[in-house]
Amino acid sequence: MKARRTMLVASAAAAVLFAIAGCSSTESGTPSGDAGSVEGKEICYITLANSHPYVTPANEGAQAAADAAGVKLTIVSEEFSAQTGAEQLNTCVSRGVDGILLWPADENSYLPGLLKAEQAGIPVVAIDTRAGDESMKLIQSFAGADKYDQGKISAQQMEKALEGEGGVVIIAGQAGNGTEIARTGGFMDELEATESKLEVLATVNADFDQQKALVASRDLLTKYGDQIKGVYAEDDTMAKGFLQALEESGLGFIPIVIGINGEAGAFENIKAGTQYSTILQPPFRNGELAIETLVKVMKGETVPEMVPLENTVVDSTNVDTLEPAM
Amino acid sequence: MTKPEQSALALRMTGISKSFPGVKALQNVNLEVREGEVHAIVGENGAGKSTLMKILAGFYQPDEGEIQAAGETVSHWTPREARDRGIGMIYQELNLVPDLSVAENISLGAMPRRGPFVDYRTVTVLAKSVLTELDADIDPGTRLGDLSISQQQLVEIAKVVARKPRIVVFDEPTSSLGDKETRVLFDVIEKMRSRGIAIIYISHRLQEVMEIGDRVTVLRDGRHIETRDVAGVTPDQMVRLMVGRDLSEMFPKLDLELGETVLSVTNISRVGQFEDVTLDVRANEIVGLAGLVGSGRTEVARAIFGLDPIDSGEISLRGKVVRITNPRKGVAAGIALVPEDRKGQGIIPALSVRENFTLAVITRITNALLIFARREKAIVTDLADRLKVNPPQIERPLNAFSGGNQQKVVLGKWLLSEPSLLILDEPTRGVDVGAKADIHEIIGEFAQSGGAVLMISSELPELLAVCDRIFVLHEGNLVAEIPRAAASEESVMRAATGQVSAA
Amino acid sequence: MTDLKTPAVTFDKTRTPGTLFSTLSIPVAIVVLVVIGAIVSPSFLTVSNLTNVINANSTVGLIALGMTFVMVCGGLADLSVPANVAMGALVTLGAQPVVGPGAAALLGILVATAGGVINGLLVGYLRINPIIATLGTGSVLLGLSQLLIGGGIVYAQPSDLANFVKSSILGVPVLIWIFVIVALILQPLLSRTAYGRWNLAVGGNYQAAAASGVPVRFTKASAFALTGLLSGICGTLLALSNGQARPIIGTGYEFVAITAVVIGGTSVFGGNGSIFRTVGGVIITALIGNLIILSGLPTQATGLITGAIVVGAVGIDAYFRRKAGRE
Amino acid sequence: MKGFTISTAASRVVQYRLLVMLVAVAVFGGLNVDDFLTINTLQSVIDRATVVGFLALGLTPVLIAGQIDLSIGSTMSMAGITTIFLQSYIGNIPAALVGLVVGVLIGVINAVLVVVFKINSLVATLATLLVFASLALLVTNSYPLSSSDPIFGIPLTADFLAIFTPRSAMFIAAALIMFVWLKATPSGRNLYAVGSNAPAAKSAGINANGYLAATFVISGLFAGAAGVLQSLSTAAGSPVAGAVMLIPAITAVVIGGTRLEGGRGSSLATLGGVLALGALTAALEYSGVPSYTQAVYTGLLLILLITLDRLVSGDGTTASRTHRRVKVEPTTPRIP
Repeated sequence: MKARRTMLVASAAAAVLFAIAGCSSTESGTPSGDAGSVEGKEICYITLANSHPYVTPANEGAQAAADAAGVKLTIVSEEFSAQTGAEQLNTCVSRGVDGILLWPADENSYLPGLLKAEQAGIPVVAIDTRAGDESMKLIQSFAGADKYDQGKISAQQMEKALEGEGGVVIIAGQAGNGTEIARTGGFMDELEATESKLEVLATVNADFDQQKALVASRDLLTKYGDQIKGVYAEDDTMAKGFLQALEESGLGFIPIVIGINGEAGAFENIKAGTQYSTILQPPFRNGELAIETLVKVMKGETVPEMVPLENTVVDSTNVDTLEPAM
Repeated sequence: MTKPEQSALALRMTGISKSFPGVKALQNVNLEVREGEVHAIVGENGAGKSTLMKILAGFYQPDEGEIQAAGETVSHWTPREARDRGIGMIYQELNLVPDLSVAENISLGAMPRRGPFVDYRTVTVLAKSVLTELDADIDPGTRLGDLSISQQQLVEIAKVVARKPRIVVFDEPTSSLGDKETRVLFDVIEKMRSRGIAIIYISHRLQEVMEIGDRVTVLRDGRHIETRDVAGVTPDQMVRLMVGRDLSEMFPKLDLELGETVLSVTNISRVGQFEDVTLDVRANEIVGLAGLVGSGRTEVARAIFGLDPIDSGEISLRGKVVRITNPRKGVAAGIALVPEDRKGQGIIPALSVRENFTLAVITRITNALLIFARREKAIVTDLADRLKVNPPQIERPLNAFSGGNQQKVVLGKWLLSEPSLLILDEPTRGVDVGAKADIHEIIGEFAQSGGAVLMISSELPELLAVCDRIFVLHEGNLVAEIPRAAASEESVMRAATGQVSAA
Repeated sequence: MTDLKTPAVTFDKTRTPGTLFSTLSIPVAIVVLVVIGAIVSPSFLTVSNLTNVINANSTVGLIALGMTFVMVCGGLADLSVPANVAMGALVTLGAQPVVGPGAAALLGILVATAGGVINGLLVGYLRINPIIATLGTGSVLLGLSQLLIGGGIVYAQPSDLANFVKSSILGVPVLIWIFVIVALILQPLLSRTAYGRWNLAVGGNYQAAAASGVPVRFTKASAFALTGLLSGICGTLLALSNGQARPIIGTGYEFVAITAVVIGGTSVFGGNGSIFRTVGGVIITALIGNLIILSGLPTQATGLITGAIVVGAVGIDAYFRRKAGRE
Repeated sequence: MKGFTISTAASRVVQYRLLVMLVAVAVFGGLNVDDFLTINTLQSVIDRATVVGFLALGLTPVLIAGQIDLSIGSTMSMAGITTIFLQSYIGNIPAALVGLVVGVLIGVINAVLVVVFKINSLVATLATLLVFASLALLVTNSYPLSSSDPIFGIPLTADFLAIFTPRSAMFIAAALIMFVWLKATPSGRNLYAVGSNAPAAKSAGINANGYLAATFVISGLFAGAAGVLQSLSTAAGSPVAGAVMLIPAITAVVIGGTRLEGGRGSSLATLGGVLALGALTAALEYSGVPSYTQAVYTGLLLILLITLDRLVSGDGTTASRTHRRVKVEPTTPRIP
């Protein structure tokens, strides 16, 4: 009992320690440098993840661009959780950094933090994924290959390859995940907008996981068989899972399989003719582009609302000329 | 001494019967307790004392019979009812919360409050006053789990005393108390009696019953035998009433030629438990280890088997010094221990009779990979037959059997391991009479076939009848070695209570 | 039941509703699900679909088999499974260029087993609560696996081993063969060996098992090591059959495995359990996933249905247990 | 009783673990990160601890009672979705209250499964974890809901009393209230009794089942509060908001010193655990340590603390009838 009480008192003392130290050192915080120079300024980069085939090279690109510009880059990872990211956004604002690069994990969760950043006069640039419309008003620029657009492009590809007819299955990512939402939404909206006659037979969530896609695809093939004219897999890993199931099934028909991400495996499948297309977006460049944009904003330069990263459609016509992203 | 006859009835239990599967625990038992009386209940283990008390506490519902407290008949007797009518129970098993303070334990279930909060001042004052009353030097703020067991026992008593009860049941309260603490307890009981509290006192220690009891009720095999004034009986008469037959009839004893020394223990000690214990057991011999609960007898047994390490001393088996640091080595060395705590350490309740039987020897009936299922079944079937396991269903989970049959299975488990030394810790506690005789027969056969037996029992008649020699422990020290010829209840008891110095 | 010479078979254990439930519930549940499947979809009762059902959980099923031992011996659950799966998969592919596919696979399995051994030491020998211990090791190992590969994907090199894993023997995929073989090894291990008996005894009453000379700490530790080993095999097989691996590869497998074991009727308190019943649980969870897609229900409903089945199965079991206890 | 040995040193470390951690974090952060030791950092650490803090607080009584609740993450998601969904229909405050009610209802379901149907809490709450995670995705069709009034929640994370934000002040207040409840009221003490020795508690007339049920309801309420606060302050109701929260919450409670075996623990210890973990995360994040390396550190810390705890406390000796120590107590003569 007694020991515990001492411990609590001591913990409180430690908290006071923070506070006192804080008072003495606040003066040193955030002197604003000369306009036009960003040397030594600090950027907080809220990235989607630390360990991910697309995100990791993007992080490396961001770091490289930051080093080149002479700014200090602190990378914090929200680990695919918008809630964690929203907290980190608040933290970055309260730390008074000079610029924030944000990788939105969903459309909606960042709005309050963005409002705070605006009040604090900290510019925010989004990378890779758009936030919702309300949020985008508070974001200076967006650098990336829009995932929503990738959904749209995939729908257009499907439309083209199937000549506007036939059954399609969607193998979606993790339910509720931002990428899943954007890629599904873009695809569906495009079908609707173009009044497409493509029929979506089923949508299954396979969590961006090859094994889960494999298992789900087997069941889809059992249920629909060659009714499946097209497959929209929200990343190449899951496309691979479908192709595996198709091969196992021995059904022998060749549907249009569309993936996203430009993985090495997808390149091979496109060369082999089993996959129709993928969308290549160079992650390293994405990171660079985003930091370059943010640096421009911090220097006071005007930047466009969107700095596009080319969504390159890779299919049999150009697969030999391109390098896979991962 | 007050004259109980003049005081009013505090409790009347009439015609109480209670059956459990396979056992008639109580049959038509009557009990009357007056205010200001210490009413002792004696009987052998399994006589029905604890069942009767559990009914009184409201944990069991009687199949038949009526309970009347302070003149009122209560139809549905629940734990809450029992408490509200001022019945306090002090069990052998501690019923305390280790993670709360002493004071909180004393007030548990009825904490005084001030507004929404615990009134800690009152809690502490209450605890202090009760502890002072009990002459117990315990800080009420201490975490209960940090106290020694005997201190905890005092807290247990304090908890009941604090409720200002009208009837208090003491169930073997002195089993873990030292002499001084026992004296203190008797003073407390004396004070309670003078305040008109009715006290039910259950003990195996007939001397204690003689000392503080006013009247005594004897139970045997679930029946009420007799209630008498203590002043009018001798311990011998009590024993006769409890046992109800000649001892020799109960425990047949074969005289056997003793063999070589199987176990020889020299000066073993374990800090805080026992000191410099030296004893030996020979083949064909049954050696008793007597002592009050808490005298260290169980601890000595555990140490020999390897459950607890010894700090110093030497153990040899058949002349060879062995170091047994865990039960596996104990088993390998040919030792078997039937533990006192059958439920906790003896049986695996969910497993079948077969699986329990072969647990200790399972590696001996396997080939490189698999258990010989047929051989296992044959062995087990044979053993179940020999030990008269009832019902004879070896695939039935053990928790579906009566205590006596469970004990037979534990015993059988160890017989299968073909030990040279069989240690038995309270082998017949909580076992009905029939099974008890079976168990004695099994032990006898084992000794006859050349085994050495070291047996612990709280029932002196049992030890006296079965054993060739009896070692007696008192507070962790070996105080006597008594050969069969010289052993009597009195001689053993005197040693166990520390009235003789080391032999 | 028993062939004792003494007659008086008064009480037949298979006749109480409780034992009846625990014996029949799984076959009945499987039959019910199959009937539903046959009604819902004409393609359900085809050889290829039924193969798919078994194949769907054949890799995660391996872990459920190991988890059965963990639960039987009273070790609650192993939450470090995803980390050990990831370790197995990443090492298997990552080491391929250096030591060749076969040795790399063994290395992967070995590393995962080492993870299991650490769990075993913490739980069995230091007697730390398994939930916390495996939560901690899981966090460390998964972090390490990500640290090792930085980010991204590890790709497999084409190898005979990978081709073999992906192939079929007698029309049955190799992965199913492996699951079946492992189950056929572990079933007698649990029910017919001294080691299996130890597990049941340790889970049934730790103290009594210790006092009977059962190597309690080893038994408990080895159950976790076994689960590590099987997680490693699972990771290795996934990596080889998928041709690539990422640290997220085993995400959620711990819950799938626990669910399958629990549906199979093994008590979380330990002391009973059977590999065959776990296999039943694995099949039931696979059937649920299969039926959801075949019937066109959203995949998100899986948790809802699985959770309901868990509550139903365990709740009824607990009810019968209490009833039996009251007798 | 003991001289100075490694075990006493270890027991000091265990006793003062939170202090040791906070000081270590302060030193580490101060050396590695510019402007780490500031009021701002303190404020944001406490603020960020709020959501996981509410979950951990709710879990504390459950663990004291010797049970576990795995469903808190799913409960949090459900409450958040409900709040955001209802905002435009019934207004902000009523919607938040309904969010709390959803949390309580899920707590009641857990309580019924555990207390009435006697399902082991690990299994029962695993099932409700699956069910409500699934339900959250189904009712939202996996899309996070947008708040109809995104401005409403912003003040929750504004400055408040120098080192707090309104929501973190709520969290601290909740921890203090729970502390008072657990330590100073009869029902709080009874809860410890139930977790420490249920038969003894029952024989003292305490309704053990009632207490068990209550802990699940409390845990549901707190998970609901976490969901409501999270959804309001992010102006979004995500069906997966709680999915990643369970493990940090359990870790924080355990680091604080509450045991899974029941009978011990305190909400202030949980508060300390949450803050220590939050401070550690902040320091590591600010110094650019990748998340997976953070996971390695957190995992090692957890194992280290629990191992020390185990080694120091031994086998948790409780009164066992079979293995009594014969200990002759020093008898102090009493002055009459």
